[in-house]
Amino acid sequence: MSYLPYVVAAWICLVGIAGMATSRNLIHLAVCLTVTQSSSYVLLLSVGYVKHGKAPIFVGTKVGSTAADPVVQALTLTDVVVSVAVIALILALALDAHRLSGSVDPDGIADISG
Amino acid sequence: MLLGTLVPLQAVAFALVALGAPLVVLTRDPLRQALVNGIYGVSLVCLFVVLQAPDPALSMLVVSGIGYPLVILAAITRVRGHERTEQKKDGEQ
Amino acid sequence: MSRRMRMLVLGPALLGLGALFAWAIAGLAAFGDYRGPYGFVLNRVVVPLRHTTNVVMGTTFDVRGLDTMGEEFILYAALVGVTLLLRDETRSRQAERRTSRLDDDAVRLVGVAMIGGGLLVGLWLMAFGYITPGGGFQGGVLAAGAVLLLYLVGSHRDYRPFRNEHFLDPLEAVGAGGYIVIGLAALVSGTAFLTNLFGLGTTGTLVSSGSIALLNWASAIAVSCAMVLLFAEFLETYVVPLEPGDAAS
Amino acid sequence: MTWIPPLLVAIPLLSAAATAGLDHITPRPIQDALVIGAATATTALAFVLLWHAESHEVVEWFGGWRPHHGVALGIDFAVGPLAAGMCAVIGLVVTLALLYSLTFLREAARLFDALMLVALGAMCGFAMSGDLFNLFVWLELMGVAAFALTGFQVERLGPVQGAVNFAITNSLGGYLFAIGIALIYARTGALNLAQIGTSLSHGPAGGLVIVAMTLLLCGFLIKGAVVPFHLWAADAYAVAPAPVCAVLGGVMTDIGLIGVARLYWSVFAVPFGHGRGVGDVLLWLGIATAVLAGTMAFLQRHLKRMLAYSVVCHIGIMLAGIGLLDSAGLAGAELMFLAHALLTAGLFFVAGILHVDHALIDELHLRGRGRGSWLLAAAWFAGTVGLVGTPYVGIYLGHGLIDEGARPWVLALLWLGSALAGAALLRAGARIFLGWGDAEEELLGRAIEEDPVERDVLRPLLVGVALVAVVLGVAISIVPGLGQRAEYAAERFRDTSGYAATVLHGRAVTPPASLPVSIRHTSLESILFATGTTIFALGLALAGLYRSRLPRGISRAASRTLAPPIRVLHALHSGVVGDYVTWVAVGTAVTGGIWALLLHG
Repeated sequence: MSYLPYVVAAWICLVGIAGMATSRNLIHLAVCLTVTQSSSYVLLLSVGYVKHGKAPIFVGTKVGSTAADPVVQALTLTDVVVSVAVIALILALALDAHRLSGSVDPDGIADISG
Repeated sequence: MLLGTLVPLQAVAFALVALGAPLVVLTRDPLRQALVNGIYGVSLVCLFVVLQAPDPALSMLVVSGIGYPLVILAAITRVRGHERTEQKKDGEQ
Repeated sequence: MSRRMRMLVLGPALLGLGALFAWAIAGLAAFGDYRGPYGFVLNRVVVPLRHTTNVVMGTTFDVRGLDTMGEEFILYAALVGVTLLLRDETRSRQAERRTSRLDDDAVRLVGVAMIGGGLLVGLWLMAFGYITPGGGFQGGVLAAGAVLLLYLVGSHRDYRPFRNEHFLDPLEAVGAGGYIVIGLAALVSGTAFLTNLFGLGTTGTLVSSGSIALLNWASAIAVSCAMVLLFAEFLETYVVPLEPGDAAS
Repeated sequence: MTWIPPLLVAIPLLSAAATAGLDHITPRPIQDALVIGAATATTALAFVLLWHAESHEVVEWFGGWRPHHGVALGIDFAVGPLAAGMCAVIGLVVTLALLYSLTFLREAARLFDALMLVALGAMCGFAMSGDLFNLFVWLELMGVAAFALTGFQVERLGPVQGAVNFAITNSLGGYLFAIGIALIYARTGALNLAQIGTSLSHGPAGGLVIVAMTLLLCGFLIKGAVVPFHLWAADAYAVAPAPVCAVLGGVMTDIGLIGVARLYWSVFAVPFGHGRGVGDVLLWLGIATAVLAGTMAFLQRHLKRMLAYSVVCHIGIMLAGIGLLDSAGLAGAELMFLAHALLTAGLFFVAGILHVDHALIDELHLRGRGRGSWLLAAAWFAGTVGLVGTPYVGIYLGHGLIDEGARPWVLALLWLGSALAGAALLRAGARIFLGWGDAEEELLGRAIEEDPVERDVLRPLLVGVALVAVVLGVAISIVPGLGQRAEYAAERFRDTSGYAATVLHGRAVTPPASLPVSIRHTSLESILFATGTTIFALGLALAGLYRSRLPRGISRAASRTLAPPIRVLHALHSGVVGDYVTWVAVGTAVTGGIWALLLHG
C-alpha cells in the first residue's frame, strides 16, 4: 500500500492553484498554470506504473512481459504539448498587456468589470 | 504505509517534485522563477524516468529545457527592457 | 475582492479540494498494483499488429491517432494565435530591429557545434521514434531549438532566412495538413479514417509500422516549423530598444 | 455513412491549415471562397448526417480499431440525432459568422479565418466524440483557438484582459478535467465512455468516482460559464469582435453543457442514476445561473456585455433542463440551444453593425441613434422577443418542454431569469432604436467605449446575415415536427445501456415509429408563464427606461434598497483573474462537497 505518488500529485495541483490565485505577475501566473498541469502528468504516470514493470518499449524484451501502461504515457505526451501551446498564448497576451498598460499585474490590467 | 512498495529511487524523485512545486510557485521574481521552473522540470524528467516512461521524459526534457525557457525568457526580457527604457525616459524628464 | 479577502476565501476552498482529493486517493489502487485492461491489451497487441517496438508511439500515432491529430492542431492554433496576438508588437519592432552581435569566436564555434549536435539528435529522435523512445514532437522541438541557436550565437541577420514565413508557413501547413491527408487517404480507400494502410515492414527497423512512420514525419515537420515560428515570434521581442527614443512606439 | 463524422473534423481543420499556410501565395478571393466553402460543406454534411442519424447511430472507429469483447481499443465518434443536430447548428452559426466577417474584419483575415475553422472542427469533434480523453483534446483545441480570437483587437487593453481571464480560467478547468480523467482511468482502465459506464456498473461507486465526476463536470461547467464559473464569459464576450462573440456565445459556451449531458448519460447515470443527487445540483446551479446572470444583464449598458450575460442566463435555463434528467428536459435544452444559438448570434451581429455605424457600443450613448434603421430594429426586437420566449417564438418551445418536468417554483425562477435578460435587451432596443428613456442612469455603472475594427463594410451583407440568423432562430418554435424529433433524440441520448450496446457491440438501434409532423403542443401553464414573462419583461424594461419618472417615494426607496446589492454584484464581477481562480476552487470544492453528502452511502 503506497499512496505517496497520488498525494504528491494532489499537493502539486493545490500549490499551483494557490500560486495562480495570489500571483501578481502574468508571467509568474502562466508558470503556476503549468505547475498545476504537471499534477495531471504525475497522476497519470503514477496510475499507469506497474510494479517491476519495464518501459512499454519492446526492444530486446519479449512482448507480453510486464510493462507500464502505454496509454497514460501517450496521454501525457499530448498533455505536455497542450501546456506549451497554452503558456505561449498566455505569455503573448502578457506581452500585449504590458505594451498597452505597462504592467503585467493581473490586478492592474482589469480594465472592464461589473 | 505511505511508502510501501515505492522503490527508494522513486521516493526520492517524488519528494523532489513535491518540494519543487511550491518552490516554483513561491519564487515571485519571474527570472528566478524561470530558473527554478527549469530545475522543477528536470525533477519531473527524473520522475518520469523512474516511472518507466521514457517518452514523456524526453518530451518533458525538451519542453522544460527548450520550450518554456525560450518563451518565458523572451517575455521577461521584453517586459524588463520596456521598464528600463521607461525609467530612463522618466529620468530625462 | 481585496487580496486579503481572496486569501480568506481561497484557504477553505483549497482545504475542501484537498479533502476531496484525499477521498479520491483512498479509492485508488495502491501504487504499482494497476491492472486496467486498456494499456495491457495494447502492450500485447500493438507490436504484433503494427510492427512497432515502441508501444507508446504506436498508441500515439495509430490506436489513438486522432488525439495526436488534435494535438498537432493545438500547436498550430497556438502558433496562429500567437502570430495574431503579437502582430502589433512585431510590426512596431520592424523599423528598429537591432542586434547585439556576439564577438567571441570561441563561443560561436561552440554554438555552431551545438547546432549541429542538436539537429542530429533531433533528426535521430524523429527517425527512430517508433522503435525507441522519441518521436516527432521531441525531435521537432529539439531541432527547432537548434535552429534557434543560430539566432543566439549569430546575429539576427544570420537567422532571418530560417524565420521566413513565406517558406515555413506552407511547410507548417504541409505538416499539419499532411496528417489529415494521410487519414483521408484511408477514408477514400474505403476503410476508417486514419487506418494504417501501408505495408508494415519488419519489426524494429526504420521501414516498419506502416503509416505510423508517415504520421510521425508529418508531425515532426509540423512541430519543428511550429516551434521555430513560435519561438521566432517571441524572439523578435528579444530586441531591446537601446536608445530612449526607440521606445516611442 | 460512417465516413461523414471524420469529415466534419477533417474538412475545417485541413482548410484551416491551407488558408493560413497559403496566406502569401493565393489571392484573397480564392482564400475567401475556400474558407466559406469549407464551412458550408461542413454544415451541409452535418445535415446529411442528421438525416441518417435519426434512423441509426453512426459509429466510426478511427484507424479501424473496433472494440473486442467489450474492450474499446481506439477512439470512436458515436453520432445520434442530438450530436448531429449540434454539429449542424455549429456549422450554420460559424458559416454565418464567416460571411459576416468577410468585410467586417479585413485585417489579419487569414489568421482569423484559420482560427474560426479550427474552432469549428474542434466543436464538431467535441459534439461527436465518444472517448473521454478525446473530449479533452477537442476542448483544449477549441479553447486555444478561442483565446486568441478573443484577444483579436490587440490595440486595446480590454480584449487582452478578457482573453487572459478566458484563457486562464478555461485552462484551469481543462486541467481539472485531466485530473478527473486520470482518476476515472485508474478506476476503470478505460477511456471509452460506453466502456467506462459499463465498468462502473459493477460494484459500489465510492468516493473516487464522486470526486472524478466533480472534476470532470466542473471542467465542462467552466467552459459552459455556469455560476460561479461564469465570471470570465462577460469579460471575454464583451471585447471580442462581433462575429467571434456570435460563435463563442452562440455555440461554444453551450457545448460545455452537451459535454455535461454526454458524460452524465453515458457514464454517471449508471452509478448515480437511481437517485436525484446529481440532477438536483445541476438544476440548482442552473437556476442560480439564470437568475444571477439575468440580473447582471439588466445592470449592463455595454451591449455586448449585456448579451454575454444574457447568454449565461440562458445557459442556466438549459442546464436546469438537463438537470431535470428526463427526456422532455433534455429535449427542451436541445431546442433552446438551437433557437438560442441563432438568436444570440443574430443579436451580436446587430450589435456589431451598430458599432460600425456609430462607433459606439454603449446603450446610453447610442440612445436614439438607431432611429430609421428599421431592419436593424426589427432584427433586434424579433431576436429579443425570441429570447424572452413569448409563446411560440424563439426559445419558447424548448422552455415549454423544460417546464413539463419542473416544479412550479423552479418554473417561476427560470422564467424570471429569462424575463430579466429579455428586459435588459428590450430596454436597450427601445433606447437605441426608439430614443425612449432617460439619457442618464447611474445604476448602470461607467461607460466603456471602443473603436470598431473596420469602418468600410459591406453593410447589406452584414444586415442580411443578421436577419437570416434572427429569422431562423425565431422560427425554431414553429417548425412542424421539430419538437417530437428533439424528444426522440433526447430519448436516444438518455438510453445509457442502448448507447453502450451500440458502441461496444455494434447493436443497431430501433428506428422510431414515424414521428408526427405537427407543432408540438405545450402545457397551458407554459403559455401563461410565457405570456406573463413577456409582460413582466416589458414592464421591467419600461421601469428601467423611466426610473426617474416613477413616483419619487418609490424611486428613492428602490435606489436605496437596490444600490448596495448592485454594488456588491458589480464588485464580485471584478475582472481580476486571481478572483476567478479562487471562485473556480470554491465552486469545485462546494459542488464536490454537496455531491459527497448526497451520493455517499
